[in-house]
This record gives sequence, structure tokens and C-alpha cells, in this order.
Amino acid sequence: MFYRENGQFKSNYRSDQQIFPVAQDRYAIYVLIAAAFLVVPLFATNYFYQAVLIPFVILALAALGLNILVGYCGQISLGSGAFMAVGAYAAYNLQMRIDGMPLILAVLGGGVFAMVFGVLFGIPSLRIRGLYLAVATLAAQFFMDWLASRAAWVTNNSSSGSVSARQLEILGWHISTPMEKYLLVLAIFCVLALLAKNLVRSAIGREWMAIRDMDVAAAVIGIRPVYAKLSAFAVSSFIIGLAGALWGFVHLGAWEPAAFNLDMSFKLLFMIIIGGLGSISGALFGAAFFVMLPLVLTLVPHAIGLPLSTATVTYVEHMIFGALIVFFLIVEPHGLARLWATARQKMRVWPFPH
Amino acid sequence: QAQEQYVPALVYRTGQFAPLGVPWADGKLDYYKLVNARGGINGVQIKYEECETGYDTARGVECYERMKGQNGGAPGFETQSTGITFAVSDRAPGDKMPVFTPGYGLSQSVDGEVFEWNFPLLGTYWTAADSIIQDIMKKENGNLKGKKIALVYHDSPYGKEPIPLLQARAKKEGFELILLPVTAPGVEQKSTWLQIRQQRPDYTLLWSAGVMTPTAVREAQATGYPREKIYGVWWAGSDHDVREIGQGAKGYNTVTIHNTAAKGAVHDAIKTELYDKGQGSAASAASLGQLAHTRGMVIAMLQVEAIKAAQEKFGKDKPMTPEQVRWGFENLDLSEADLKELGFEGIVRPIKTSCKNHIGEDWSRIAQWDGSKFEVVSDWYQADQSVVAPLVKEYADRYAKEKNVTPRDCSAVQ
Amino acid sequence: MAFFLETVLGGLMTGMLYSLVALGFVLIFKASGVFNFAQGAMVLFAALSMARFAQWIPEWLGVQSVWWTLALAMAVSMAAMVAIAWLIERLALRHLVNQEPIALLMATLGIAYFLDGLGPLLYGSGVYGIDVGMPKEPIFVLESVFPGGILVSKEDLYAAVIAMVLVAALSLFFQKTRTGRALRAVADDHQAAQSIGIPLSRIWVIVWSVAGGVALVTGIIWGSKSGVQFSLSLVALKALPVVILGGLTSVPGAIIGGLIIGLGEKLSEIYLGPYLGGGIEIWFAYVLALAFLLFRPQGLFGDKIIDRV
Amino acid sequence: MNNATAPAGAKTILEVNGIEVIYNHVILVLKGVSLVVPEGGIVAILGGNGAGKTTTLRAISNLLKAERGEVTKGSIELRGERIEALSPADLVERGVVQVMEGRHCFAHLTIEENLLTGSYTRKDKGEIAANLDKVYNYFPRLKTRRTSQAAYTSGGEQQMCAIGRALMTNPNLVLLDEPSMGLAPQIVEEVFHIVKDLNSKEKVTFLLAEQNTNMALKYADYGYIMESGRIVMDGEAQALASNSDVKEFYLGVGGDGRKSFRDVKSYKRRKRWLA
Amino acid sequence: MTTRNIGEVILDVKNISLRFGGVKALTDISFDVHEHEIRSIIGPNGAGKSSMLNCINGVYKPQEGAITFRGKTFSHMNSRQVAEMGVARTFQNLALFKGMSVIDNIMSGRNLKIKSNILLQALRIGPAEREEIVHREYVEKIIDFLEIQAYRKTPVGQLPYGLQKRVDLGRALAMEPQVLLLDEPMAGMNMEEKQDMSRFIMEINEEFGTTIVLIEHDMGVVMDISDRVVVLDYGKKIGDGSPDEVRSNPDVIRAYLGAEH
Ligand SMILES: Nc1ncnc2c1ncn2[C@@H]1O[C@H](COP(=O)(O)OP(=O)(O)OP(=O)(O)O)[C@@H](O)[C@H]1O
Ligand SMILES: Nc1ncnc2c1ncn2[C@@H]1O[C@H](COP(=O)(O)OP(=O)(O)OP(=O)(O)O)[C@@H](O)[C@H]1O
Ligand SMILES: [Mg+2]
Ligand SMILES: [Mg+2]
Repeated sequence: MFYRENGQFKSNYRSDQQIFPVAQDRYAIYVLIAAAFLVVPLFATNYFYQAVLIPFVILALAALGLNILVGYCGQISLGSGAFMAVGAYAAYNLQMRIDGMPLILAVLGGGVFAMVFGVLFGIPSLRIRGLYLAVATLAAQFFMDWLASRAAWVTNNSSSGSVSARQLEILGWHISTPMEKYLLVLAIFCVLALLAKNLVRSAIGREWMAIRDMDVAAAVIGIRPVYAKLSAFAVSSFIIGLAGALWGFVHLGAWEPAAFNLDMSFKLLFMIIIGGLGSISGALFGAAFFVMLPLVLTLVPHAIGLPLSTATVTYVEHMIFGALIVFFLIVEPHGLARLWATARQKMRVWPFPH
Repeated sequence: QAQEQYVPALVYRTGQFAPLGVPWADGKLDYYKLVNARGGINGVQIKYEECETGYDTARGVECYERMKGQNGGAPGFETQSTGITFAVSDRAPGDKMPVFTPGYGLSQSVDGEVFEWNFPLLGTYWTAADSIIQDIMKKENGNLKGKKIALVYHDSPYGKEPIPLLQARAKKEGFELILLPVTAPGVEQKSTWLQIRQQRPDYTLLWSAGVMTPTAVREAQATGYPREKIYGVWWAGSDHDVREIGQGAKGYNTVTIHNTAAKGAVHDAIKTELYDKGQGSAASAASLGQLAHTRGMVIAMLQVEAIKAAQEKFGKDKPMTPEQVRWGFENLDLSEADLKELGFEGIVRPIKTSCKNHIGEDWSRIAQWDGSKFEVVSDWYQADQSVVAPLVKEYADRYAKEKNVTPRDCSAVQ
Repeated sequence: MAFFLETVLGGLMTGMLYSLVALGFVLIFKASGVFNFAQGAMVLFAALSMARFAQWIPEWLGVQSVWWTLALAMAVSMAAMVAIAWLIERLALRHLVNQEPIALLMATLGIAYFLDGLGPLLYGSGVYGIDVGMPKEPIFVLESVFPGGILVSKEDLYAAVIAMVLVAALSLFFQKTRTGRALRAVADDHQAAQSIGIPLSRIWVIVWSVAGGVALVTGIIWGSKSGVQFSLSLVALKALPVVILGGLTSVPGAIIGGLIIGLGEKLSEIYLGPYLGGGIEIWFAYVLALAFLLFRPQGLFGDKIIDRV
Repeated sequence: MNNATAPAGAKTILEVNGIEVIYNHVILVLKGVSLVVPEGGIVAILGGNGAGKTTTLRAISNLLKAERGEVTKGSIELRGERIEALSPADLVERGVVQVMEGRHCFAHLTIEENLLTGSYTRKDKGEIAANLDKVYNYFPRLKTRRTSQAAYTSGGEQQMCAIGRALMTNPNLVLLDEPSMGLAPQIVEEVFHIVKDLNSKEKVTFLLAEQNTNMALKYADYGYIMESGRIVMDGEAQALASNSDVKEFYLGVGGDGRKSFRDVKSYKRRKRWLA
Repeated sequence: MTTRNIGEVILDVKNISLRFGGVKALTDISFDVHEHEIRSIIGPNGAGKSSMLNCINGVYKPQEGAITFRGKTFSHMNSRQVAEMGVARTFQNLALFKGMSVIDNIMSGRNLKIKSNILLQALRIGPAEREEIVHREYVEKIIDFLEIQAYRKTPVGQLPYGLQKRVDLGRALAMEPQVLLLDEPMAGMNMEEKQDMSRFIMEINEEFGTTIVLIEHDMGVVMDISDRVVVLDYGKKIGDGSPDEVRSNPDVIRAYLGAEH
């Protein structure tokens, strides 16, 4: 009843091209962002920051990056863990090897390195498609796993093969409490999400989607597959690499090569599929699902005092997790974002069923 | 109302390494239960809680973060994983949280001046490797010149830990060290063992984990490499690693930090006080005396003793804070007599830690698979300090520099 | 020279073992267009059933004969795999008809998670052995030509033969039978297949059961080689390059792909590895597959990717 | 005009009663469609794009689920039996087969293999061979291309393949969705001939959705006209063909004979019965 | 018909042959297209009509022959170059971007004209935003023209077939082409819709002067609106000329039209 766009007339194209043409949506988003920055810090505990909020925001960022590649450009990748690793290790090296390297530049540098790596491993996509490409991107994953544990220079000759980040500092702001870390990653996320949204609703975004949906037709209207695919790889790996650097620097602090293994790649892919391919909010939904669900699954039996052994709980968790994935895919193969859109659609026509 | 000491236990009962993780966790729990059954630590009951890591660093860190502040604070973490140790070691000084890693962890964390909060009690990978080399030297009459020794290792920080020591040893003794990494999980090792067949090393060290161990032993069998010439680290030398191979693994050696075959009074106590009453953690009492299970008991015992030591100083009948327990770890002193009283006689050696020395003792011995069980076949070896100590110093200093740690001055600590 | 031959032989044998796993992938893909990431989990589950029932059956039934025990254990395990196939169809696939390949792929990942939990829950998480009497000791051939002869693992040899037989049988099945044809039709277009009366449900149960059977054979062979434990499910990762190299839709491709990958991987590790620091075989296998794909994007024997406008 | 009545004299094979279809839980497409198909008849559903013809056929053959659509109201009866819950395969066993819009041949199978998949529900080898012969007889073109992969045959050949494949199931009710689309005029003629032939010789009943009103009304006995999810008109084919509205809007014939396409740009008409 | 002045040869196809393995899709085909005319290609199914279009706009590479466009001759050309030269097309089996809305589909037809780089697009400031709006205005005109205002934001996958065909046409129009290749734009439409489509085609042709190459099976349409017709059969050209000439060509009658027409 109240959620209607009736009466909101667009008198020019600029207003029609806003990200959220429906005014209610726009206000809701402002409120949400304000809440994320201002209200959350009022009640979140350190544990909540560290176990939920920070990983959630960073993973959402990585998922956002991957969604550009998979959701928008249609190139399935199982190598996102590797791109994160490149970002993290590159940022680490930049900081270690160049004295006085500011954190932000190091993190951005991580993104840039990941971008180069991504473009390199994106080249096969010009020939190989679909599931073949998906499996082929595993080459990037295993190569990076190997490189990180085998090439001493990657870890700056760290004795153990595990590396750790320096004290986080931006222009004299020492970022040490979980709240500060959260605000940092949240700010970065918001900026990148906005940029990404702009990209996908601009010409380049249409090129990506065109390549995804029908590449022959895209070529016929003058889209160069090479440029479209590689630019998607570049933008996507840049964001993923950046997320990787944040994951290493802000979330983990110290990490070993296994922190960015195949599991991570799969998880990210899961996130965007459960969340919704080809939508920015899908990354958020997916990341939330993936961060929250295991915690809920661990805490619930604990809270209701089920006398199960940890092993049993873990196995049952695995099963529930697997079952839920299938369940959500059945309910809505296009992800939580679409489910949400459908709900909104219903709301718009409420109280009528259609 | 009885006082309670909260003790979080990171475990991995699932995942790739569950076969090792399960008895290890059961051993820890059994000992806590025994202590509780006997009235707790000076009357303070242990309130233990498991957290499943699946040997995954991220999940381990999550457990750590969640548990460190609960129930009045955790008295320290035994991470059960090299990766989690790395991650947690960075946070420990800030959180003032002891991290104890008996038989694993960072080899250089023996140095208590740099690593105030780490306690790699009983042994590190360097001491393990050193003992193995000593055993080999004994077999070769003290001369390894011109010999070849291969290290087949899990390609991870864990597998790579012994390399610096082996390199130092190779230089000193004049043997050739062949490094053969195996990519996790190691279900397929044909090329590794073909290389071994080609290069014919005189001995092969195995730094493996999970499925990698039995696969390696089976490949050795399939390529005809004598099992007597293989030495596994202590995480590759549990019954379950070779049980299914049976006779095929006969002769396979492993280094151990405690007396595998021995069953002490504590085993009997656990049997009668827990398992006979149906309160044991493992499925059956048959687990008692198994290598990993016993190791879990030893580890739990060390933790309890550290708490006890802390109580001696800071006051009995109450739970200890992490900082107090840290003091306890640093001032452990278990004599032969103490161990006997605890029922661990003949299982572990006396241990004494200090501000400088966080390992306590670094003796280990070799056990061999006789086709159905592991038998201890060597005497105790102590790691050669002339080799290990400089390495510890070098690596600890490097760590201190990397992390901006200002080493404590132990002469100022009493 | 002898060593080189040994390496080649070893590589080819390993390749055949990979082919077995790859076969499971190809079967399901070819027959339903689903890239089944749960194949590894199915291998583990099947192997666990086999290992545990081989242990339990004598305890429960007092069966003495080893062969009876094995036969019974195998029958029970096969029944379990069929049951799983049936459940997967009922609860998952049936509701995902006509969805995009990537959604189906994710669903199989969900199934993999589920099985990874269910397996150890039912059967325990220890290390179990499967002993079907595979010989463990090596044999040496051509001793007259090369000093010391060439080492051949008898166990691998047996496994290779079994793989060959399976592949031959399945190839025939696909090309010649009514069901084989229906399976290929389903892979091309779920909806059209439904429209002409091919019962998707039954077809899927059949395919997944056959894939379960292949998983069982794979599990037995791999399990008897390296023991049954959780990591067994990870052999799937070694089979993926084989699948794409051979072509997702080609049963013989699984064999050829396996041979190429096995060989390439061993040669690279032994002759190239030492210069790069070792441990290169896993990514090398993928790079090798990638290199082939650049020339034939559908894999060596895969069906040509058709796009017409 | 909602409750259609069966044309007098014939037994009813299919009766659709006020069905409503919703896609994706929100898109309401059919708003109460009823129709009746007599045994041995040829019934045409006519109507513009998006009217819901395909959806009606899908609802009958139960192929909606794969499109995330569902029948939310109404009933569908085949010879008096409710069939909403049956699977498409069950329906094929009962002799109902749909030829889907847009051909949908199995791209990687050869033409002959495509045809043979149609005989999946048939067990008798002799019967299958006979059916195959019959199809080749109707479509000699297919015989010449029997070994080429379906994806590489032309649109017309694919359409024949799809129809032939359906005939391989030995159906007694065929739901034919836009058989003429993309076919050369000669072939369209041919296809409709075959439909008529099968109808008269083998007593196969046809329910076809068509845009080509001209052709459809020429060959069908009875027609339903659909607009935006509703049946707006129905009647005997001849009656419809001579109705002036139908003439104007669906046949392009004004009061003074066929209009040239050249002239349409000058004016734009609206259907009278649509608001 | 008289208002348009048919110009010079704009597109000249010379001796094109195209084979797929053993299948000869096109054999030695030559024909030309004059500026501003409506040129139809007809022929039975599988004659090679679509393949011909595919050769012209670079999707297929013919083994032999050359194509001259505005005096420039080429035998191998990639699709982008063709697009840049001002050739647009629609597809027989709908090759729309299914996941995108109607507006986005048509906007993508303007991508060639977008000048701002990826960074500007990310920031969406200044020229990038202005450009979006300018092109959007153009696209809205096309939408009005094709009378699909109501479906602006609908994902094209959900549109009925006939509307999808219009969107396909809209996308091609957005490229402001000089030559427009239409592959069966009226397949699957009823009379009224065909009339609409014919109207669009003629208006495009007359008002923008766009040259049109049309493949269509509806002889009514072809004969009514085209200036000249090429007839293909089994990859060979069997007729070429005005509708009336073609209609009376015995080869064409035998191979395609049948007796009735
Ligand atoms: N899978 C789907 N999801 C959502 N909407 C759909 C789907 N399929 C069809 N529709 C909608 O249902 C309506 C009716 O479509 P249907 O395909 O039944 O029409 P039709 O009469 O067959 O048209 P055409 O002549 O174009 O084939 C259309 O508006 C279409 O957009
Ligand atoms: N990519 C391809 N690979 C193999 N053969 C092809 C390919 N494209 C077209 N052909 C073949 O070329 C011939 C001509 O096909 P084309 O699609 O050009 O016919 P058409 O005249 O457009 O027919 P229709 O009217 O049915 O659309 C057909 O025999 C077809 O099988
Ligand atoms: Mg339709
Ligand atoms: Mg065509």
C-alpha cells in the first residue's frame, strides 16, 4: 500500500537514471548506510566486529568483485582465492619493501597487482567458455597456492612462510580497535560499491552483460569481446585483490598461504550465487548468508544445550549447510536478491495478489 | 559453590586430519575429566569447552576470538595447528594470552625473551629433526659424509619447519639434503617416490599429515623403498597412520616426545574412573595408550600443572587469569617424582621451564612399527644445542625485527 | 632410460586412476548437463560404506568367507549409492529442471557438503582400510634389458585394466542403447526431453546410480591404495584437468585425458620440478589442460560447442 | 465467453476449465482459460504475441514447472481424468505430446537419433521401426539429413524433426506450438497437409497454437481466439474465418479484399473488443 | 515508392562461397544492394539466407569471394569493423541480451558511440553522465517509434516473442545504421503484428533513408514492400530481380513459391 512509485514522476532522464528510482528505496538506503556507520558502533561488541561484521564487509567486497566477472560478464571463475592472495601478498610486499608506504597505497597496490594477474589469467577466456573456463581458472588458484608457499620472495623471505601486516595507519589515524577496522572496511566497501554500481549501469556494464548473454550478437553491435572480457577480469580482480589485501591486513593480521585456498574461491562463488548473480546487493546478501549461517549453526545447538559432540555438530552443520544451499537454489535459482525483488514486487501490488 | 576454571579446547574432530584430531581431543578431555573427578585443580573444577576448527585457520581464529574472554577469561590456548598458532601468536601479546604448542608451533618460539606468550613445550620440529638425525648417525656410526637424506614434506608452513635445521645439520655433517615437497593433501605421490627411487637417498624423513602418511608408506612399499629407512615426525607416527598397512609398514620409524608404548598409572586411573563408568570421551577404552590419545593427556596435564603452578604463587582455590597462567607455564618444574605422582612416570621426562627457555625439555626417542604396533626402539635423544640454539636465536631475532617486538630481558625477571 | 620409462609408465598408470574419477564427472555431465562437483564426495561416501560394511558384516552376520564379505559389502554399498541417487533426484534435481548450468553446479556443491557431513556421521571419521586383495609389492619387468629392471606397480596395473573395462562398457552403453540416447538428449535440453516423454526422474536416478557405481569402484581402488579417509574426496581435484582436457562429454576422452595428464604431470614434476622448487604437478596439470583447451576449447574429444545465430 | 462448450456430436478428449497460470509467483498470465478439444478434431488457438497460447499448451502438457510457472486455479481433464499432477512422461504414455515452440531439437544428436528419442516410451522394436518409416515417409527431407547433427540443419528441417520426433511417440493428441514459424511457405503448406493427413488417416487429435491465422483456419475445425490471457472468441473455423473482425485483424483482409502491406503505414487500427 | 530516390550501389557481394566441412552453405553468390532500397532475400529453409547475412557482417568468414561496402572491398572483416562502418542487423532466432532490460538492450546498440572511458564511467561524472543522457534520449525516441514504452524496464527474457523481435530491431536501429540487415523479422507474428512491423521497416527506410536487406518467408510482405528480391536455393542464386520478375521466374516457383503464388 505504502510502497508505490505512483505519483513519483520523472521529468528528466537524469532522475530516471538514479540508482534507486523509487524514493522509498532511496531513503531506505540512506538510512541503512547511516545505521551501518553510526548505529552499529553503538552496540556491537568486539567479538561481533571480528567474527561477523569485518569478515562480512570484506567478503561482501570480494563477492562484489567476483559478481562483476561472473554475474555481469558471465565468465565463471574458481580462482578468486588466488586473486585475493595476490592482492594480499602484493600489499604486504609493497609495505615491507618500500619504506613509509602508506597503508591505503599498499592496499590499492595490492588491487593493481591482482588486476594484472587477473588479466593474465583472463586471457584464456577469449577462447574457452563456460565450465571449461571455470575449471581452467583453477590453474590460477593452484599456481598461486604453490607460488606463495614455494617462492620465498612472495613472503619477503619470512622464515615460516606465514606473513603478518604492520600496524594499520592512515594519515596518522592508528587503526587498532575492531570498531575502527570495521569503519575502515565499511567505508572502502561503500566507495567501491558505488563505483561498481556506476560501472555496471554504464556502457561498460552493458558490454559485459551483452557478452554474458549473447556474445555473437554483442560482437555484431560492435562490442569487442577481448576488451569486454579483459576489462571485466581487470575490474573484478582489482576489487577482489583489494578485498584480499583487507582480508590479510585487517581481518587476519597474519596469514599463511592456506588462507586463500580453493575453499575461499568456492565460498565466494557460493556467495554470489546464493546472493544473486548480476546484482550488487546480491554480494551483500550472499556474504551475510555465509558469514552468519555457520555461526548460527554453531551457536544454536550450543544455546539450546544439545548434548552433541563437537564432531557431530560439525557434521550436522555441514549437512544443513549443504541442504540449505540446495534449498535456496530451488526456491530461487537467481538468488536472495531476486527473492527480495519478488517480495518487493508483491509489496508494490499489496494487498492484491498480482 | 565450587570455583570453576574455564578451559577452552580447540580441536579438530572433522576434516582431513580428523583421524589424528579425534584421539588427541579425547586425550585432552579425558584428562580434564579425570582431574575434575579427583576434585579439580586444588578444588577448582575445570569447565572445559570444545571448539571445532577443522584444522582451518580462519575458524580457529574465530574460536579464539569468541572464547578468549568468555567465562572469566581463558587461561590459554592450545591451537592444535601450526597455521592457527601463527595467527594467534600475533594477537597473544596484545590479548595477554598464553599460547602453548607442545610438539609443534614456531620452532624459534623456544626463545622466551622474544616470545613471551608462546610455549612450545616438550619439543619443536627442530628438536624432532635433530633427534632423527642423531638416530641415523648412530646407525651410520657417526659418519654421514656423502650420504643422502631426503625430506618428503607437506607443502605448508608445518612441513617446511624442519628445513632450516636440516640444512644446518647437512652442512655440519656433510650429507646431501634432498627436498621433496608434496602438495596437500598428498593422495597422489607417485612422482615423489619415483624421485626417491631414482636418487636412492639413504634415509627419508617424512613431515606429513593426514592421508599423506599412509600414502607415502604405501608408495614406499610399491617402489620397494625400505620402510626401516623412513622416519616420520611425531604427527605422522600414530597407530592410525599405518594400522591399515599392517605388515607393509613394518620397520617404519617415528620420533616421539613421549614413551608411546608405555602405559602409566594415569591410564589405569582413566580407565577405572572414567571408561568403566561409561564417562570416557573416546568410543572405547581401546583408545587408551594410543599415541595421539596419550599425547592429548600429556598436553592437558601440562596445562593443568601450569595452572597449579600459578595457583601456588597467586593463590589456591580460585581460577587463574591468563597472565597468571603464563607465569605458571614459565615456571613449570615437574620432577621425576612429580610425574610419578601424576601417573606419567616413564611417559614423559621431567620438565623445567624458565623465562629464557619455553620448551622445558627437548628429549625425544624413536619408535618403530612392528607390523601391529609401535615399539620404542631407541634411547632418549636430546636435541643438540650447538645446532639448535643458534638457529633459535637467529630466527627469533628475525621475528622480533619483523614484528617490532622488543625482547624482554630475562635477567631482570626472577 | 630405465628411469624415464618408469616415469612414463608410472604417469600412465596414475593417469588411468584419474580417469576413473573423471569418468564419474563425464557420465553425469553427458547425461544431464550437470557438472557434478559432488563426485569426490560420492567417491568418499562409497569408499566409506565399502570399508565399514566389510568390517561390520562379519561382526553382525558372522560371515567367515572373505569373498562373501566383500561381495555383500559391495552390494550394500551399491544399494546405498542408489539410495543417494534417488534422494538427490527427489530432493534436488527434480526441482531444478531447466535451470542454468551454474545453478546446478552449485547445487552439486551443496550435495557435496551434505555427503561430506553424512559420510563420517554414519561411518566415523577414522582411517579405514579396504582390502580386496590388490597386490602391493612391485614387479620388475625387462630386467634383461635394464639393470634392475623397470618397476611396475601391480596394483596400478589392475586398476588400469578395471578402468579400461568400465570405460569400454560405458561407451557402448551411451552410443548403442536406448537409455544412452535418452541420456544424451536430456543433457541437450531438459524440457524437450520431458516433452517427448523421457522420464527425467528415472533417467536421473539411473545416471546418478551409475555414477555412484563408478564412484564405488573408484573408492575401492583408491581406498585400497591410500586408505579411506576424508581426503579421498579431494582426488576429484586431480581429476578435473582430466575431465576438461578429455572433453566434458566424452567417455573415451576421460581415458585419453587421464593418460596425458598423468604423464605430463609426472614428467613435469620429475624433470622440471627440481628447477622450480618442486610440487608443481598439480598446477602443471591444469596448465597443461589449459594449453590444450586453447586449441580445442571443447576439450580433445568433447562435443563441439555449437553456437549459431 | 468463458465456458466453452464442445462442438456437438464429438467425444471430448481434452477439457480445460478456467485455468489460471502464474509465472515466478508474481506474473499472472492466464486469467481463466477454458477450452474443449473433441476427439479426432483439429482445434486452433489463435492470438497475438503474449496472448498466452504457449502457456496454455504448457499447462496441458505439464511443462510449466521447468519455466517456474504453475497452474493456480482450474482443472485440466484428459478423457475425464484430472491430469494436472501427472508428469509429462505420464502424459506421453497416455498419448499426449507437445511439440514445443522454437523447435528444441537435441543439438548434439543426429536427426535420426533425435527421432529415436521420441520412441523412448515405446518398447516394441517393430513398432519403432514402423514409426520411423512413417516419419521418413511424411518428411522425406529428414531421411536425406538423417546423419547430420540437428544443430547444423536449417530451421525448416529442425521443425520437421521436432514434429517427427513427437510422432514417434504414437500420440493421439498432439499439442503443436507454432508449427509454421520460420518455415518457407511451401513447407508450411506441407506441414499442415501432414497434420490433416495424420488427423484423417490416423485419427490423431491436434491442438495447435498459431499466429498464421490464415493457415490455421483453413485446416482446423474449431478455433479459439486469445488475447492477454483470456479467450475472447471461439467458434467453428469457417465461422471465424468469415467473421469480419477476424478478417480484419487476423487475416489482414479488409472489406475490399487483401490489403497491401504498403498501405498499412497510413493508418493504425485498434481492436474493438479491447479496452 | 516514388518519394525515395534509390541511389548507387552501397553493398556489393561478389562470388561468395561458404562451406562448413562438407556442407556447401553458399556457392558463388553475387548480388548488389543500392542505397535506400529494400532488398529481400528469399529461399527455402536451409538455402543459406542467414549464412549470407552472417558473411556480410563478419560472423562467418566465407572461403571465397569479396564484399564491397561503399567502395571498400574486403573479404575478411571482423564484426566490429562492420559495425563501425554502419551495418546493423537483427537475428532470426532472437539474439537479445536476455538478462537485460529493454532499455539496456537498446542502449547497448549505442555503445559504439560512447566516448568516455571506464574511469569516467565508474565515477559517473561530467561527460560520462551527460553522454548517458544524450544517448538515453535517442533510445527513448526509438522506444516511442517502436511503441514499446510500456516495457521499458522489463527484462527482455520475459517479453513475448513478437515484442522481443521489436527490441531486436530497436537495438539495431540504435546503431544509426546505413544498412540494416533483417533476418525474418516477422516470423511468429500474426497479421496485425506483421503489419506493424512492415510499417516500421518502411518508415525506417523512408525517413532515415536506411538501406534494408530483408529475409522473410511471408511472400505477401516481401512482394509488397521490397524493391528487388534475390532468391537462393541450396546455396545457389536462382533468381534476382523485381518482385514481379521473381514471381514469374519458373525456377523460383519450382523451388520455393509453389504453384499457388
Ligand atoms: N517463463 C516465463 N516467465 C515469466 N513470464 C513468462 C514466461 N513465459 C511467458 N511469460 C509471459 O507470459 C505471457 C504469455 O506468454 P506465452 O508465451 O504463453 O504467449 P504466446 O501466446 O505463446 O505468444 P507468442 O505468440 O509470442 O509465442 C507473456 O506476456 C510472457 O511475457
Ligand atoms: N555454423 C554452422 N555450421 C555448420 N553448418 C551450418 C552452420 N550454419 C549454417 N549451416 C548450414 O548451412 C546451410 C544454410 O543455413 P542457413 O541458416 O543460412 O539457412 P537459411 O536459409 O537461413 O534457412 P532458414 O530459412 O531455415 O533460416 C544449412 O544447411 C545449415 O545446416
Ligand atoms: Mg508462444
Ligand atoms: Mg535463416
